[in-house]
Amino acid sequence: MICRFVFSGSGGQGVITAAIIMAEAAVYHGGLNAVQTQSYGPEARGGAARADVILSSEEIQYPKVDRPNILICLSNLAYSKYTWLVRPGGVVFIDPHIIKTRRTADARQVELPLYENCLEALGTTLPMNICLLGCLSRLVGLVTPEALEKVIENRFSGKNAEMNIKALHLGVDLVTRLPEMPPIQFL
Amino acid sequence: MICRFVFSGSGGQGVITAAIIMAEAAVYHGGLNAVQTQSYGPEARGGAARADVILSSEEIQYPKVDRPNILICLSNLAYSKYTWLVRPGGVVFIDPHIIKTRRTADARQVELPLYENCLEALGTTLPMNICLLGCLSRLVGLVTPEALEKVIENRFSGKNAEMNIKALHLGVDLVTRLPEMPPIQFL
Amino acid sequence: MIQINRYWCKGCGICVAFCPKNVLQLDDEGIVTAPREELCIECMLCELRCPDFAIEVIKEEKRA
Amino acid sequence: MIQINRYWCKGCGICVAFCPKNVLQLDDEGIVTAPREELCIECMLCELRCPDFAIEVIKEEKRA
Amino acid sequence: MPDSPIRFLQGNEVLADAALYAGLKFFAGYPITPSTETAERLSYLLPRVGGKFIQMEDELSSMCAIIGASLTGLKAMTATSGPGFSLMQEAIGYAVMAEIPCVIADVQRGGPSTGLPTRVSQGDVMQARWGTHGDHSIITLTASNHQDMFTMTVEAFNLAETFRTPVILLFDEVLAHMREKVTIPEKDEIPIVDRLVTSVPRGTDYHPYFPREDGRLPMSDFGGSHRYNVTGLFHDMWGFPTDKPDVVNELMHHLVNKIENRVSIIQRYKEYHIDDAETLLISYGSAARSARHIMEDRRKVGMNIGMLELQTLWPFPRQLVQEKTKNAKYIVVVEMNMGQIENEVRASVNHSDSVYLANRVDGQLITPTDIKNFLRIIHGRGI
Amino acid sequence: MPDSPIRFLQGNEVLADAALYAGLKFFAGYPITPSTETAERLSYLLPRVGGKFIQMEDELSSMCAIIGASLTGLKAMTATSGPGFSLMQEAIGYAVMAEIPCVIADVQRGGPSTGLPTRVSQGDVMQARWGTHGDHSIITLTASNHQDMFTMTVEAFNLAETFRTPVILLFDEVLAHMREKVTIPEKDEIPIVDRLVTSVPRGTDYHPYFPREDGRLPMSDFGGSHRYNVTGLFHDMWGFPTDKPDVVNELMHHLVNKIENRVSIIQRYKEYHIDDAETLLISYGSAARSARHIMEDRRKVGMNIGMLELQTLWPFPRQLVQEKTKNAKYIVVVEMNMGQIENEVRASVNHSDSVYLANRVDGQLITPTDIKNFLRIIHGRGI
Amino acid sequence: MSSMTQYLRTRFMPHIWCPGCGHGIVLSGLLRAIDALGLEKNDIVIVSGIGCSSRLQGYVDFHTMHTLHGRALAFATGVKFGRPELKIIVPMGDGDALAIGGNHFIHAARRNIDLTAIVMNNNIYGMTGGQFSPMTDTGKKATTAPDGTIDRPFDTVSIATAAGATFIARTTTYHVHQMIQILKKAIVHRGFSVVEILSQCPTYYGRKNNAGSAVDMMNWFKDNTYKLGTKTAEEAGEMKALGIFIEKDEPEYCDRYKTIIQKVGSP
Amino acid sequence: MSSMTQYLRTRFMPHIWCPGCGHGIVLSGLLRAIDALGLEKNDIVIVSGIGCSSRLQGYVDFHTMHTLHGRALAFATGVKFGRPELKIIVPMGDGDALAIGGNHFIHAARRNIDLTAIVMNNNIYGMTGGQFSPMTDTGKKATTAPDGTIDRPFDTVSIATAAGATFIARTTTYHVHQMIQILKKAIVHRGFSVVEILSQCPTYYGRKNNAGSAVDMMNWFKDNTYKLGTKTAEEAGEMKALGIFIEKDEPEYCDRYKTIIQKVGSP
Ligand SMILES: Cc1ncc(C[n+]2csc(CCOP(=O)(O)OP(=O)(O)O)c2C)c(N)n1
Ligand SMILES: Cc1ncc(C[n+]2csc(CCOP(=O)(O)OP(=O)(O)O)c2C)c(N)n1
Ligand code: SF4
Ligand code: SF4
Ligand code: SF4
Ligand code: SF4
Ligand code: SF4
Ligand code: SF4
Ligand SMILES: [Mg+2]
Ligand SMILES: [Mg+2]
Repeated sequence: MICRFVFSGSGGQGVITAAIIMAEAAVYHGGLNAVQTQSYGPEARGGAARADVILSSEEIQYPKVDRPNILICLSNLAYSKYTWLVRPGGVVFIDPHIIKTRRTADARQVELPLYENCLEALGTTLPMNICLLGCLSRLVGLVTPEALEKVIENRFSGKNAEMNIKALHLGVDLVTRLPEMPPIQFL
Repeated sequence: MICRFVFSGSGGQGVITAAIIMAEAAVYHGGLNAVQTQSYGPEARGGAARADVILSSEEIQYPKVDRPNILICLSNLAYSKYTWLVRPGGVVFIDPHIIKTRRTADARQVELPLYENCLEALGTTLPMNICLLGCLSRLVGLVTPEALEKVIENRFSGKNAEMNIKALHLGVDLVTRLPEMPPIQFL
Repeated sequence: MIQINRYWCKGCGICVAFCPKNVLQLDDEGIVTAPREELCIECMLCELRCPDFAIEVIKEEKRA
Repeated sequence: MIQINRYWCKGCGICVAFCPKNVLQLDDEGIVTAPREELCIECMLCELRCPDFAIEVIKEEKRA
Repeated sequence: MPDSPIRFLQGNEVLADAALYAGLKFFAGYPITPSTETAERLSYLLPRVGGKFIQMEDELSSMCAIIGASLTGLKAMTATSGPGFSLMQEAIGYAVMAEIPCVIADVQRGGPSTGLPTRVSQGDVMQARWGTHGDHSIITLTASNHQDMFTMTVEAFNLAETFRTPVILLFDEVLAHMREKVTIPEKDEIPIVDRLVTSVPRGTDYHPYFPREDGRLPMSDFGGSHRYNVTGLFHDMWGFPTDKPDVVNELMHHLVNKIENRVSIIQRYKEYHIDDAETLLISYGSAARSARHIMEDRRKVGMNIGMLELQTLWPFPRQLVQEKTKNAKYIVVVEMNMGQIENEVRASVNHSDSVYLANRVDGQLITPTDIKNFLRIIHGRGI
Repeated sequence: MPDSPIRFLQGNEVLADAALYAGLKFFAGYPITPSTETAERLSYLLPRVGGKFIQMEDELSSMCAIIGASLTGLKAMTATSGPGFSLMQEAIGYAVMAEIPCVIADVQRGGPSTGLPTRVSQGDVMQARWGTHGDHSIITLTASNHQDMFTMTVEAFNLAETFRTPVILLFDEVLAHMREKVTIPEKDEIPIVDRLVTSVPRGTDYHPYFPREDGRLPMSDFGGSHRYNVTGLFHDMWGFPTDKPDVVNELMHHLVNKIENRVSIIQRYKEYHIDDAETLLISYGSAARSARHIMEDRRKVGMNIGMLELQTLWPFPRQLVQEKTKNAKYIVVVEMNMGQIENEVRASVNHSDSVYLANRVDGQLITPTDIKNFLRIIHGRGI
Repeated sequence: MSSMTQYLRTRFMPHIWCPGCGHGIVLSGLLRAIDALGLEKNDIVIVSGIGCSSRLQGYVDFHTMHTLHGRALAFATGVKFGRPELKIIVPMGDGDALAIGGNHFIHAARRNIDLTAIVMNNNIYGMTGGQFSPMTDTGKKATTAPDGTIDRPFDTVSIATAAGATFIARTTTYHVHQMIQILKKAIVHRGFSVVEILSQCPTYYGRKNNAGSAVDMMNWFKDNTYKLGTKTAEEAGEMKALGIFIEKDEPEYCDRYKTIIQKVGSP
Repeated sequence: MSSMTQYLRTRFMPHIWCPGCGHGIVLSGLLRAIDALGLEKNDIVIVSGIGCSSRLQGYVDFHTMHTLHGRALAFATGVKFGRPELKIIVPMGDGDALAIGGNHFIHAARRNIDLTAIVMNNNIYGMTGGQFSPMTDTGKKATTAPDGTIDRPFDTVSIATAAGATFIARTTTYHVHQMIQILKKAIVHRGFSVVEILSQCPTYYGRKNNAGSAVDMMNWFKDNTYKLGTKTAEEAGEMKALGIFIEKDEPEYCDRYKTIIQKVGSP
């Protein structure tokens, strides 16, 4: 099993943190191998943010994700830049509140109303990234909500931890309210 | 024709200057090739001074003098350090006023009373080095007193030039007062 | 007249905070706007302090 | 008592010049000597200013 | 996850943790992308384990400071990238000459000059060997994954102590920035070579530069019983300057031979399917990940392909490479520079016509597909 | 002797005079043995011919200053020795990347480190090639006598201008300190390559990094009509930073190929009795004097011995060496290091078993007798 | 958009700096000073090192040179000495100027060579992600000082004074009018001029030290500075003085060399 | 011969310095200061750079390290920070300390790390044969300033003060008693101490500038200096003040780090 993720958005949305937390959950509590990379350099300042994660039951050699199975876009810029990368059979996750342009990518597109839900349930959109992880744990599998919870507890403390755990479960629940989707292929 | 000189003494005696002047005279006014080298490094500070000169009618390749035809020693230290270097058939020139130890080198030894003569005729021993060149121009040949004079005039000015020219001729004359010596072999 | 370059503005809020007449404001998208332009006294502070050359005060005189 | 290390002395003349009692002198070979040792007041200046550790003043008391 | 030895870390963090495992007690450095995270992690960890962290005013002084600290008996390291590595060269030569154990990590980015600060490259391989003036020899290790990074970092400290010499760890931006799993070895799982301290008792003449029978030179800490001299000049066995030709000659040969004569015990490498490999990939560092990826991929379709991964780059294991390439028809060096190791491979093999370079120098990690395309061309099958 | 073109000078002085002949207008440096006399002479001469001399605070800044001055249109040089050369490496890489013509003279002394400041060595050959980080290419010239020093110095300036690149002059302590005759060429006797200035008129877009058809890149002085950008980052043809892989790739290849593809026009050498040489000496710098001495000596006794003297060390003239060594049974590289050029020769010849090293690394000039003894051994006749 | 765009290479805008970064305000102030002086674009050379601050050079339509970290003044010395009639302006970060570049800084000052050094002091290494600099106050946090720095900071004005700079001033990104006035004088001054501009790095310094937003940091500049000469040392306490500390006429380096050439040169 | 021989590696004597070189007097004074303090030989480390002055290190029977030109303080920082209980003394030439080594000098001062820096200032590069240094007065001659330097000199005391040294003094080879007293205090001082000692180089500086013999140069020191505080600036004119300029108690660098370790370390 091998699954390649690209988390993309703009600086400050925490997409890189989300990627790392997912990878840590897979490694520490899922018995998987994981490699995480991210873009550095001028474009990483201010503007766009991108983190790649590969999860696999085998050893991972080539560490970059050229063609993701799963693409998450949390900004319009990221959306227009990366959608064409997705592998056949893969999925693009977007937040309908954020992404205005809806180009038809050569991939299935799933809308996750993270912004709305977080604002409503938690009064802040800050933990959208963690809420996203909750959704993914259900939709993609590979890492369980319990594994994510442990990593989050280890990483944050106090109020922050609390809020993020709430956001996580918000994400897990949110999925139940989405239209059912066919399984994602990854190889 | 090739003749290898080592000028040695202690710092401040001007042995290096003498070597350079002789070489310049040979190059500028004698149609010869010349290479001059000298010792650098810790031992060149304060203590001993050594300059090597090769004069030749051919191109000179290896520039160092391992075994001189002509060795000039103006200090006891130099004398004890270098006399054994002289080639068979070569000559060691010393100033009897300075050199106390008279080891028998495997070479002919010629005494040049530079110190005494300079002090007497010029009231100073400073231009001993130039006086030496006067002697050599007669005893060794290769560079003429006229050639040396031109170089000296170019190098020094005013009183200094005057004094040195006097010293040069003093050296030239001094030779006439020495016991005659068989010719020096150099190859 | 306040001229704003929406493509350059990064929404740092410096101009907003230091405008003596409270002329400016960040919009929904976090970009500066001048909803109270009529209060502007053309002190230039917004333009001078903007790190992004995104706001310019075209003075009466200049326009004239 | 003035003790001199002839092997270390470089004949710079510093001790000679600054001796307040004119005790010292360079010899023929340019090495320091103390021909007027009896005038020495053991002020130590020669020893302290010698760059070469070539001159030492052994004080009365020390010798005693 | 403190109870488990498993970590998910950035390469730069692995470097830090491995150095501590190896006994690091002193780090001096100056920030530079893509190596800074090592310093950042050590600024936190070192004081917590009684070690010392200092941020110096530049890379020159960082290198000098670790040499000074090493002389007091502490295992010492610095980490930098190309521009900083260039600045350290004079002082690295000092460590070579004065035989001071220390470790220098150079995380390679695109060069020359400021180049591509956030992009990968393997362009400093030859500089690691020859960056400082004068004849010398040097040990340089690399790795292609975090587990090996850990091991090689510990090895670097061990070799530095064993041979009293600076050792260079040559990593790259991809390795340094990516995160992957690493299992921290248990205490003593990787043997640690400690500072060899002289057994000469106080008051007895100690020779800092007089090798024992086994070639090693026991040290004595500054501030300890033995007072001696350390210099960057050619020196005698007490450490005092000399320019006596015979002493100079002997020291020169000692410095070079202590390393060049021990290639077989310094060389670290991994091999995969060498025996039946008609096509042999030779690679190292992050490029070796792509090489191994495509090797495994091509074997699945029946290609007789193998791989030699170099972990010791200097002294270059010429004999090893010669042996391992004996039967290969195509020897393909996969690296991210203009052929720096290819050149060494070419000089090592019997049939240099069969050596090919599969490289990439545009700041991007060479991909398995790139290599596949190279192979097609090399095998005469077009692109 | 102002009326005659004959001079009797120290090598360092020849370097100064030749640089002025070549059009030097700016020198920045920091004193170091055995190169200081060049700076000393230029501090006197430059203001007398309207040029500029500046003594900087160190070698790093000296190298930076000549790059800055070169951008204003002045031919610029610095001179140093090993330790200073190590310190200049970062900025040399900058000159490579930004394609700034300039000349760096490294007068080699014993290394590594402070080594033997007043003794001869040829230990910086590989450093000249690889001292700075990142892939690059570089031109390095040397000479064995003062007349050739003069010529090679002028050539260095010419090549620097032609290829918009730093050029290294690698001399050594023996050459630099000894005095011998040199005949100053008449004006125009050695052609001078002047700065190629862009013909693009003011107001038109000028591309500082867009090569002409002949491969040369015309420049525009800072302060002149064209405003552009200079950087040590990878950049586009306007000089602005980019990390676009294709642009990076192209620049990387341009920097390397502008030199490596022109070996045959950059190579300078001398040959003696190659045709019938069973034993061929390959040498350079002051070692070549002893080599030539013994070659002439041995020919007198009937030995079939010849010599190839290299004056261009980098790019290494592999093809030339291969051709010239075709018929030799014994290829003996005479140099004063542990085999830095020998290694290149070995990689260049068809039969690397016939390559021998005749060297000396003790700070003393290798003597004709040393070489004679090496030859006896190589020829199987003992010592 | 602003009238300063005539001096900008607008194709690279918006610039790379983070939202609220003080370096943009310095850039703006510098262009306004140049504009006010009516200098020719072709007579100006900007020489920078490496750092966020040093990226200034890329955005301005003068002769521009982006050099090595810490070495800008050494390159600039070559440019100036090579062509003394040009105006050379050297924007530098605090690390660039006073960590790795400290030696060139004091030596350029010692020579009194006519360069205008602008120290964009944000008390941090911005470009590399928030390590402490020689201008970070003792006790402040940074990625390499998780427990607070133990280092003491330099005072740019004192160092420049001791080293011999002949024009020395300090201002902040809050005090934009003063900044422009000072930069004008500094550029015109014949000799080595140092202008320290306190600049905010909200991204790293601000975050690490809970200094709030760019606006908060600028307010801090307002509240913790005073006009030179208006307070006694005692009153000032930890506050920093702003204004021109030194402005004096001494022979400039290139001018001195010109007199040598005039004395000995054969034209 | 002298009682100081107990501290000398006598097998290397007589030393390499020229007759009358002031550096020998500094060596003598240093050993007397150490002797007077009754320090253990094994507790002393001498770290030097490269230069005539830096050769001091080879003659003394302590832990000794002869490093790179200009970098002595950086090496010394490693030694001290590695083993704070040792006394580290760093003899440096004026070029070593303030030309190539200027940056390490100001940063060591900024940190207030407990090193004793002795600047043996002979206003020239002695070792390389008489080029001007950053301490050579404007107009003086040197082999690289045949027409007189156009450079202005640093003032060691001002630079050290601005950079933050907590003990700063100046003396000369003429004033041997003062030298010993100052060195004693400097060595004992906890923090970065700078002792500038004006030293004569008769061989190069003296000859190039017709300054006469070593004795003449020492007399010049006598006649052109005054005791700090005994003259007004006006009276002093070109004369240099001697004595202790700064002596203050501030937290030392290794001590500060120790408090960090104590706070966070798990022993
Ligand atoms: C030789 C070298 N060392 C280190 C670096 C990495 N580096 C780039 S910028 C920088 C410091 C930036 O800080 P500062 O100068 O204060 O500028 P800022 O980014 O804060 O404006 C460093 C350490 C480098 N490019 N070159
Ligand atoms: C990197 C480097 N640059 C230059 C030199 C050459 N060098 C040796 S000592 C010295 C200067 C000596 O002057 P100073 O520091 O004043 O000491 P002094 O000899 O006058 O006591 C120089 C330039 C060197 N050894 N290393
Ligand atoms: S100061 Fe400039 S960038 Fe900031 S909000 Fe105002 S206009 Fe936008
Ligand atoms: S010019 Fe002054 S008043 Fe007008 S918007 Fe700008 S800051 Fe406000
Ligand atoms: S101790 Fe004083 S008086 Fe006696 S010889 Fe020495 S300097 Fe003269
Ligand atoms: S001061 Fe010392 S070296 Fe000089 S003359 Fe006196 S004893 Fe001799
Ligand atoms: S990191 Fe700091 S200094 Fe750099 S651009 Fe961002 S705010 Fe400005
Ligand atoms: S050259 Fe000068 S500094 Fe060096 S030993 Fe001689 S007198 Fe002393
Ligand atoms: Mg900064
Ligand atoms: Mg000096």
